[in-house]
Amino acid sequence: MEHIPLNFPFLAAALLVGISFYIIIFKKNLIKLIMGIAMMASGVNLFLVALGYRAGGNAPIYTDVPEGPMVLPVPQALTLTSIVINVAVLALMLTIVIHIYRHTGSLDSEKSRKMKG
Amino acid sequence: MAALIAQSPILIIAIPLAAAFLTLPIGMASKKARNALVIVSLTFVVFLVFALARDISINGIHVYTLGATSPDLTIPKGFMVPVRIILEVDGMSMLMAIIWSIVSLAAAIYSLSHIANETGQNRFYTLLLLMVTGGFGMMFTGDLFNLFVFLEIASISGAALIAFRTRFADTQEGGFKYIVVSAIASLMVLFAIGLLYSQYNLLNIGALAQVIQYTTLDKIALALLLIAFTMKAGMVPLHLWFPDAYSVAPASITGMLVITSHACMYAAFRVCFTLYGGMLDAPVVGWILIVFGILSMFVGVTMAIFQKDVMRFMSYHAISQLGYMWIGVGVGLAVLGNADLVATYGRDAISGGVFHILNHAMYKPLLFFTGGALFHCTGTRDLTKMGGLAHKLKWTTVLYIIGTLSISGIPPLNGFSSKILIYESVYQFHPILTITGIIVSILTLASFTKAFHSAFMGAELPEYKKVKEVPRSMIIAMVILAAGIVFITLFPSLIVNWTIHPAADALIDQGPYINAVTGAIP
Amino acid sequence: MLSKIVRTVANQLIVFILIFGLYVIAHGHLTPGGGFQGGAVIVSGVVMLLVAFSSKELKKSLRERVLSIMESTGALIFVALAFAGIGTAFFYNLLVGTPIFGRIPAPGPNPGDFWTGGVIPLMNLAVGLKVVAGLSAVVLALALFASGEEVEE
Amino acid sequence: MTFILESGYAFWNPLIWLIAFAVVMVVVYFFRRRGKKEYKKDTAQTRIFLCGEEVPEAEQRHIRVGNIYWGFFETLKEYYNQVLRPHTGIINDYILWFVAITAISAIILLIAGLAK
Amino acid sequence: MRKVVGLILLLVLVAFLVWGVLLIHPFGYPPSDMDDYIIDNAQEQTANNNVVASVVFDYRGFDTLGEATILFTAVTGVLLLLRTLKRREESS
Repeated sequence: MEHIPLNFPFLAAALLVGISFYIIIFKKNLIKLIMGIAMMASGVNLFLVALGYRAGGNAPIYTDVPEGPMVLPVPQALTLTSIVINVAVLALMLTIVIHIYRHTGSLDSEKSRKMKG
Repeated sequence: MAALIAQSPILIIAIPLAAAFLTLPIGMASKKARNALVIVSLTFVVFLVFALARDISINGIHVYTLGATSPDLTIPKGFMVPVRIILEVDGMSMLMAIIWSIVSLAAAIYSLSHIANETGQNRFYTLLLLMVTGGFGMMFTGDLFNLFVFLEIASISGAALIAFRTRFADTQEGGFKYIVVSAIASLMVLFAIGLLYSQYNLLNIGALAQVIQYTTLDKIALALLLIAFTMKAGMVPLHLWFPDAYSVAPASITGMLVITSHACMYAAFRVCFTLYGGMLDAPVVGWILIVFGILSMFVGVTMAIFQKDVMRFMSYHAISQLGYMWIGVGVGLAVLGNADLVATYGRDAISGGVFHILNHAMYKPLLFFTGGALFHCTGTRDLTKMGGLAHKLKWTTVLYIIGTLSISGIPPLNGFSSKILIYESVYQFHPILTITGIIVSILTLASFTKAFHSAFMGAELPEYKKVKEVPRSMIIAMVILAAGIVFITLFPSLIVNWTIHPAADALIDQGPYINAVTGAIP
Repeated sequence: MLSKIVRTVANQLIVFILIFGLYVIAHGHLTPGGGFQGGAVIVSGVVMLLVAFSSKELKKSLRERVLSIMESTGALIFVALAFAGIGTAFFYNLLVGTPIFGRIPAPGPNPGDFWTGGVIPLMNLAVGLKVVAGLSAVVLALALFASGEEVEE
Repeated sequence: MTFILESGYAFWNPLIWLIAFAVVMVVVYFFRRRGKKEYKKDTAQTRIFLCGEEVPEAEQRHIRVGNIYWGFFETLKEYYNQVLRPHTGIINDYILWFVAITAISAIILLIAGLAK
Repeated sequence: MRKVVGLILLLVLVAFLVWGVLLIHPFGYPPSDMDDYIIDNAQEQTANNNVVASVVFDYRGFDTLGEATILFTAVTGVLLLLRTLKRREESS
């Protein structure tokens, strides 16, 4: 456990996920819920991209690169994919929320529960 | 032909994808050409799936390395681990692909008239084909991150399709719940993938399975992966979103969504059996699945009896039927470490669970389609407003009876053959499981009788005097699935030997799956 | 619609944004960037136009139908490039070693050569087209819907 | 081609059931044949007879879904009160369940790992 | 009640996540077999200076196809949901 200070980025990512879980569970406003999901996505992306960091590394691009190690390219590619996926999810969520607002006139998740039981 | 089969894993994924991209431009020009494109591409996919299935039953696991100098070259020359994305098709993925190809074709045919009066049809079919792509991708991929990507494709297109009828408020609510749940589940899957990647620097399932250690980190990753996939599959108590989302979608989409649930279930099995495999603390995970499986069966069916909305009622039954699969496969998983017990009843339990996936995938979409036919004719999903429809909907009634008998496990229909496999093997593990299963079966029959009586039986109600039999394409789609039921009913041993046992063996023994990736070092 | 100053500045700036976005897309195989990033840059320009002019004005020049077809085209080009290698394997980079984008760069750090990368620059272009069209369509549709205009099918 | 499905201890043959089904159908057909032939449609013969009372309209005759299995629900009232409680229909609760089950299963997995 | 139980369970989950991420390799020193192979061979195999681009479009190109498909799906979904229901309104 001697490397706890070094692991700070991972810790930040995990806490970001935890905070966004708090938002998603306890905030009843649908827009806030979506913001929570966006935050969770940022947390996961931060986690992924931090996994690939190598101490003192350069970006893995050979064009005029200085001497030294390169950071891992695969996590960066995964993060890129994940970011685009989250953009897509958010766009669709917001669209559906617009419709929910037009139908129920409210953004409260306790108001949009026509179906239960 | 041989070249076609060698390329077929990617073609099965890419053809619906390319067709989806083409649907919009073609649909703007001509409606008929678009419908023909959808049906022809899905029919071709069915053909490819069966050709590949035949090849796999003869030659074993099929691997396809994307972008390599040769599709068989899973690991680059002079290196130890796979770098590229590998598609890997074994018995279990093949079974799922057979199910998915048939149901998606039936759903596309059903949609032709079910949504004929709606606007936005071009985009509807685009999303339908994308969902097909996502499902096949989830079933065929041998790469964890790729699994996540295809899970998202299936989820996003599913959410948009659930919310398709924007004029109703409940569709929007169902779509929103579905997309929130899928977004969070898939983000947790991604987090778990990150945890695994951080330790082993690998993403391929086979290569990971070879080196996995079951450390604390792996346990946390297992919990995240397992619960995220089971939530997407709709296991009690994570089923709450399931009826909300599935009851409001167009019926053809609901039929397909059931199979995406099965695909998530498949992913959970893949994680437990193939990824963790021998390293897994099998009895504990097995008991987790069994306990939640019993809960699913019982809560699902008791909630279903209570329902008054026909699609919601069937959705709860889907949850209940998923419970049979969880306990069947869970018992197999619980005894996985013990070769004797696996031979005595573990293999039969897994076979029963897997066979039940096949059977459920035939009768549950059929029942959802009949529910959609009721909605099509009456304009409501509320059972309290229905009655006497058997006078008008003769085909629908007969098909509903077939589905009902099958889901309740009335011999000789196919539901019985898988349930007997589950009951007999699970009884030796713990008798209470079989007893619960039989009680749930009885309750299932009771609730379907209730729905049958209130929708179809009774005098002809005055408000439905003008109702006509549903359009032909809807009947054709239902008849396809009913024909599947009859076929499985008549030849259970043929089906079990040809598809179910290879699938069960693929789950029990992770060796061939790993060897297919790592054994082929040139 | 905002004031005349904003509209004039936006009109001038969009050219630079377009050029920068195209640069990011076209040099995706040499420098940080690529189809998604460059596409997002260009869409930010579209959003600027949307703010400066109203969605009603913008709809006259950017139609969703055209954007949809552009998006489908980009996606189809991408799939076609992936399919092109199917003689060896799906996604095989078949242009490596050919004169079109096929020069192999010197190993290790080098100044970069535009004609490298195989199918990657072409895929970047296809993805860029797709992202520009797709995200503009989303932004435009959301803006039109929010202002009560009709979104064509 | 064999029809028999082996299930470890027992076996299952759909053919026997189909034969039994066919026999039953023959018997049913036999009884049906014995019914009266001189049956006239759209006369009093086909109308519903209810002890000479006025027959209610179709809408009143039909037993709606809400009235079926009333006793079952009445008996299991307590159970249903309990099982309906988590079905709130609020999306936040759904995610809370996910968090709860994930946390619990992680605890179970870790404790089981320690016991080994 | 709900808030208390929810907070406790949430804290348990977060504790697991935090515990998990503290067990990961030290930040900046990852295991890197697969990535080293890619860094070493990307220039030769994909004729490309940008290793991330080679991963995105070549080694893991299928993911990118899926990603592009997801974007396409979302755009299609958004336009599907925001479509005008004109035909429906006229008839009703």
